Amino acid sequence: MARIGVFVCWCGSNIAGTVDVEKVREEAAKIPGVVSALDYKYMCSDPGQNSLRNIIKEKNLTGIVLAACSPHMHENTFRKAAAKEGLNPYFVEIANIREQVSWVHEDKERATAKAVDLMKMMVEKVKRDKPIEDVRVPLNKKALVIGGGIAGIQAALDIANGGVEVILVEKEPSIGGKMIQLDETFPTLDCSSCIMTPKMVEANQHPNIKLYTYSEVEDISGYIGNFKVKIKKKARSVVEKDCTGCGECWNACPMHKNIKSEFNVNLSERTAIYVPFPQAVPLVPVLDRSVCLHFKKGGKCQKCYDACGPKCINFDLQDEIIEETVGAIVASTGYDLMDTSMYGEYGYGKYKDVISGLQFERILSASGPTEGVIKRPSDGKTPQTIVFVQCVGSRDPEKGVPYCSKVCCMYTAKHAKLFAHKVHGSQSYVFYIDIRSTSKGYEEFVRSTMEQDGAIYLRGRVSKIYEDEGKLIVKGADTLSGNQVEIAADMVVLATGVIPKKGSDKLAQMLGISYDKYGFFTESHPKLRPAESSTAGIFLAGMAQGPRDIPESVVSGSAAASKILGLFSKNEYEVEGTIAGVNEATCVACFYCQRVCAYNAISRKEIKDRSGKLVKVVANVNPGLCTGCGACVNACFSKSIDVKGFMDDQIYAEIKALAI
Amino acid sequence: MKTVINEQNRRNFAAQVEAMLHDKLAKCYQCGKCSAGCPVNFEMDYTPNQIIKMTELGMEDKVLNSKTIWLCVSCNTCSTRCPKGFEVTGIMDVLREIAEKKGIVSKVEKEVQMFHEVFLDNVKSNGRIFELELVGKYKLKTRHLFRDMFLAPKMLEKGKLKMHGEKIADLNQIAKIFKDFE
Amino acid sequence: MEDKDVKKESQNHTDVKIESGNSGDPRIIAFVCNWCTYSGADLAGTSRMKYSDNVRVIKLPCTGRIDPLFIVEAFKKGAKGVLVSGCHPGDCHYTSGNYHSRRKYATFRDLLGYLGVDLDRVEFSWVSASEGNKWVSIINEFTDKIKSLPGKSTDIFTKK
Amino acid sequence: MKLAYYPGCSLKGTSFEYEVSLLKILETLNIEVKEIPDWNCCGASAAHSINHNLSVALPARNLAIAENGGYESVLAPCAACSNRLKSADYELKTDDILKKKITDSLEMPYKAEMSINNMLEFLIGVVGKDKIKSMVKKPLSGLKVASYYGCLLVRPPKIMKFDDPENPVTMDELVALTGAEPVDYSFKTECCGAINSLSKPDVVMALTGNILYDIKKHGADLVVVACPLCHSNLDVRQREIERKYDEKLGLPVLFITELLGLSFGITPKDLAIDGHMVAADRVLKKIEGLPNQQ
Repeated sequence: MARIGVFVCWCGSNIAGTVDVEKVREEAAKIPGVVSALDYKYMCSDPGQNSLRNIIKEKNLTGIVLAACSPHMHENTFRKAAAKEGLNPYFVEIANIREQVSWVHEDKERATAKAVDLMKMMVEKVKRDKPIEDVRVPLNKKALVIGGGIAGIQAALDIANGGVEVILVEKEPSIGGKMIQLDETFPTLDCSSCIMTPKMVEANQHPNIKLYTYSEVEDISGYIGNFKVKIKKKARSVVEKDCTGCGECWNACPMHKNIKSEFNVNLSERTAIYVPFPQAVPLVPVLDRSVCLHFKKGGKCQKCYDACGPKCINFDLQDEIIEETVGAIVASTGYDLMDTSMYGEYGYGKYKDVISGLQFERILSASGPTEGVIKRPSDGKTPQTIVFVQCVGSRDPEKGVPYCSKVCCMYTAKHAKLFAHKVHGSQSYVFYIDIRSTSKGYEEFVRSTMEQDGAIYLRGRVSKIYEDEGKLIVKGADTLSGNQVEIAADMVVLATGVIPKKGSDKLAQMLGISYDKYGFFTESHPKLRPAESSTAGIFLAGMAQGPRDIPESVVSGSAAASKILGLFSKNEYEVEGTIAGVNEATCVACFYCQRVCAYNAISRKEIKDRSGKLVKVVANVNPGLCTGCGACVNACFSKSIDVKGFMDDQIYAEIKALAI
Repeated sequence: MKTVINEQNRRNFAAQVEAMLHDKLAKCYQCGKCSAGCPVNFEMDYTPNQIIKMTELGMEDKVLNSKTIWLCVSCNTCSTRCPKGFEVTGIMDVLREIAEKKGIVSKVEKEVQMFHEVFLDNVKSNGRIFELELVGKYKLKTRHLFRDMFLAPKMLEKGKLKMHGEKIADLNQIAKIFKDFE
Repeated sequence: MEDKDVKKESQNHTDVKIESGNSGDPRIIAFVCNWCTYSGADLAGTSRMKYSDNVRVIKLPCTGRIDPLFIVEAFKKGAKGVLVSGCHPGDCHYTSGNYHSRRKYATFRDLLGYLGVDLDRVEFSWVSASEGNKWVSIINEFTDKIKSLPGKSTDIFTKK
Repeated sequence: MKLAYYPGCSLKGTSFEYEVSLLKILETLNIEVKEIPDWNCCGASAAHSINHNLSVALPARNLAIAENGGYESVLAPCAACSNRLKSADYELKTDDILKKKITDSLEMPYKAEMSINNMLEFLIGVVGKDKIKSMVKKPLSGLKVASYYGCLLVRPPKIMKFDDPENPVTMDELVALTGAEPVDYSFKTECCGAINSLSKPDVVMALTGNILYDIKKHGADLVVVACPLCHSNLDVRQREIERKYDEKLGLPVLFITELLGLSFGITPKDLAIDGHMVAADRVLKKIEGLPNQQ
């Protein structure tokens, strides 16, 4: 038999001024099951809480209702007070008679009637409360970082420096991501590889970081604290521990023509066994089996093997699957650049001297295909006039994407600046729609490109680029002067838009995190939880979330790391107990609940008898993933799933309490 | 170059154009790609993107009396390349139609306007185009009697200009179409 | 000035004579989500905005939790109007719960109609945690609307 | 499949060569097309320029006659006509109110289920490359040919749904079938000025000049087109352009049907090539064994 106590708070005159609190108390006392009713000036004060605790003890209450302020104010206060007397804290219900009664109504009689109604509803609800225990999930204090660009490296280093083990997985043969491909970086013009290489080396040598390059995450299951991860380590054909990175193998490789270097964005060639760039980390080559003569011609060629001193080349190595258990994950898979050959009017792919911004980075880079001397791809001549075209693919819902890629305004200004520095007497023209230069030092940087370095900015888009007598004729508009403009250029650089890394949608599905229509991972809350994904224990960093520049990527890497260190500062992860639960006796295993669950929190559970024979299959709620939203409850045809704290019978009882 | 915006007129004009265009003027973000690629932009008094903005601002007189709307050859380069999928070519059609309905005779590009009118008259009376009659009427109307005249003898010789036009049988139906839709 | 207007308006609501069997003082039940609309209603309170006192709020974690049968039950127990309110599309605390309820609601409307419920008595809206004023106007407008409808309780299930 | 043929006014007048050569090659290919009975002018650019509804209603009459006559496919060799027929068909499919008005006025139903083809679509899609290739008797080897597409065949892409609007290749593929060498150049889809030929001759000459000189620069012997308007501007105005820019062009402009006809072994005379303003004899001499030079 329920023994309910009702406590009506005056909140000074805040409630008592508009609601007849004594009348509420009197009405409460009449309800069957209510063994104690009391009104008090300030229930949240120490004396108020003490009297509450005393009555719980004296009357041996099984549940309490506070007719007081919003549960968002003091629900926790009263739950804690109740817990101190050994009452399950979820046996506390609040009737909100301040924010939703006394402060919004004026007629005392009618306000009192409403307050009585709300109190009655809560009494009926609390009578049906079931004890709820918060769920504690043990934490495996090890983190997985997916993607070894600047954001992932930063996250890995910060976590590792916090004393936690990290596994860093990178798809490419070397870590470094896009940043290591860049030349100098805006707005300070510090050389990218000079600031990036030490970080890469540090990540490689850190005792708390285990690095898997040329590897991909194949499968992930589990939940916060306990993710099971399968990593596929692709066969390098080189025994890493023995390799010295001396370079004899790639120097000996006969395949040095017609294989385009990915790192130099097709502007140079590489061998079949290769390191993507000289500062690669780890400095261990990869044998590209799709082009290697040994694999294509039945094992005849083994020049690299012959040249290798430590004999660490092994053609028989196979892909390896590595299994790890981690407590938290950072998804920092980065971005790709759009393929702009769909712009037939710009002739990318048709004209050799129409190149992408990233290709221009490689041309500018001292370690690039032209060793930092600006030469155009067609004939190796130094261009005197370059036209830069911004927003190619970005801000173009028809052919590209509607969003702004954020970094192009700045890197184009940098390109124009570096071009002016490297080729004296040269001229650059920049076609732009709007200049977006909003971080520290950015606007000054763009202005100085115009004012000091003489770049001419034209406000408008380019409509067509074609070749005429060795020049690229760029037909654009300057909407400020209202003119159509034609410029004869030696080279054209397209600022190509940013898109999510290919396959990031598949990874998101594997991780059970949400992503937007473009494929960028979405934050748990865009303002207040920017580092968290929609799934507990999985954090986000870098361009995988959307266009951002290097400082922002570094900040986001650190943010994800600090979230993980915070999580790991405890031994267990506590989940509020108001989550879904399945009645296994009535569940018919239709799994409609699974379909509506946005959190992948529902799995199949097999019930077996003692002999191990399968008795039935039922839905099972994973407490690490469930958030208690209740969508599954409505999806269930057999009424076998319910959310604790908001059970069907409680809600019906609330409605019934209002019966007229 | 000052324009005082009258909110009511602005709204009326923009709404009329949008309704005929089945597109929203606000879609245009003035990147200028239409103007950059327009083959006849060099002859225009306002660039296509300016026409769009001026329409949005309700600058009806300027737009309807512009050379631009008559110089547009409907080549669709602008609409094809527009990153926003805005009906740039379409808005020129709409503005011409409004000008025509309002009886505005283009001061600067009346030849183009007259050509369209003579062309449709020709269709109306024959059901098909009789080129010699079309050219003749157009030339009488514009008084450009001798322009292109040196082409005619050779065209006649080659058989390109027929001396007799064909009329279609069911001219009543053509008349009905013009009655219903003109 | 504004306060006075509000006062006048709220008096208008309460001055209506209650006749027997009439919905002059109708009970309205609002099913709201905890994160957006409940907080929005709280905000109306902390901002001391005044609105019709006919509404009784039932708090749920998410509109995705709302079983269409709750609405039927509310009518059976004498409610003259039912309001469902949650987060704006795209804002759901639980990612997509409000989409589920919206989709469900679309099909459920037909069922309600079939049962004979006057569909004017069911309203679906979005009120965010920052929209105290929107909560107030929705409640006032909905109450006015319900009051304007023919009052007999049997009219709710028109076909019965 | 019953194939309807919509010649349009130009093919009966200034561009009669197009119709002559077209009917000749269809005869050789053994393909039968039927002229739409009592067809009317599609309204060309004039109608859509000043009266939208008329620009849909005029083509609609032809389409409705064809559809109600049991045809499944319409060949409109004139690029302007095919553009207007396709645009009208698109409007009728998407604007129910206008459709009702028009079908009421015409007193004919229209289901909008026919396929409407320009000349190139017809040749590639309906006739087929293999059949064309099998008819090539006199490969035009040694001849360099620039294909000029202009605006109306490919734009607007959402309605024309034909080839790549920036880099179309269909006509070049047909050129390659004849054994001639397709010439790539930059202005394949630039506008020639089209309808403003009479009203703005200076503008048209500037635009057409750009195209012709670019073609010349890329080493073409002749130009092929699939549009009477393009043909008029490129052929009829060529002498004037040469005079205006004081630079010789001498580029014969042939219809694609004429080029195909030549490769089928049909004489230039039967293809009405002598109807063009810029004489093609000199260029055609390059082709070995071409029968009956004049």
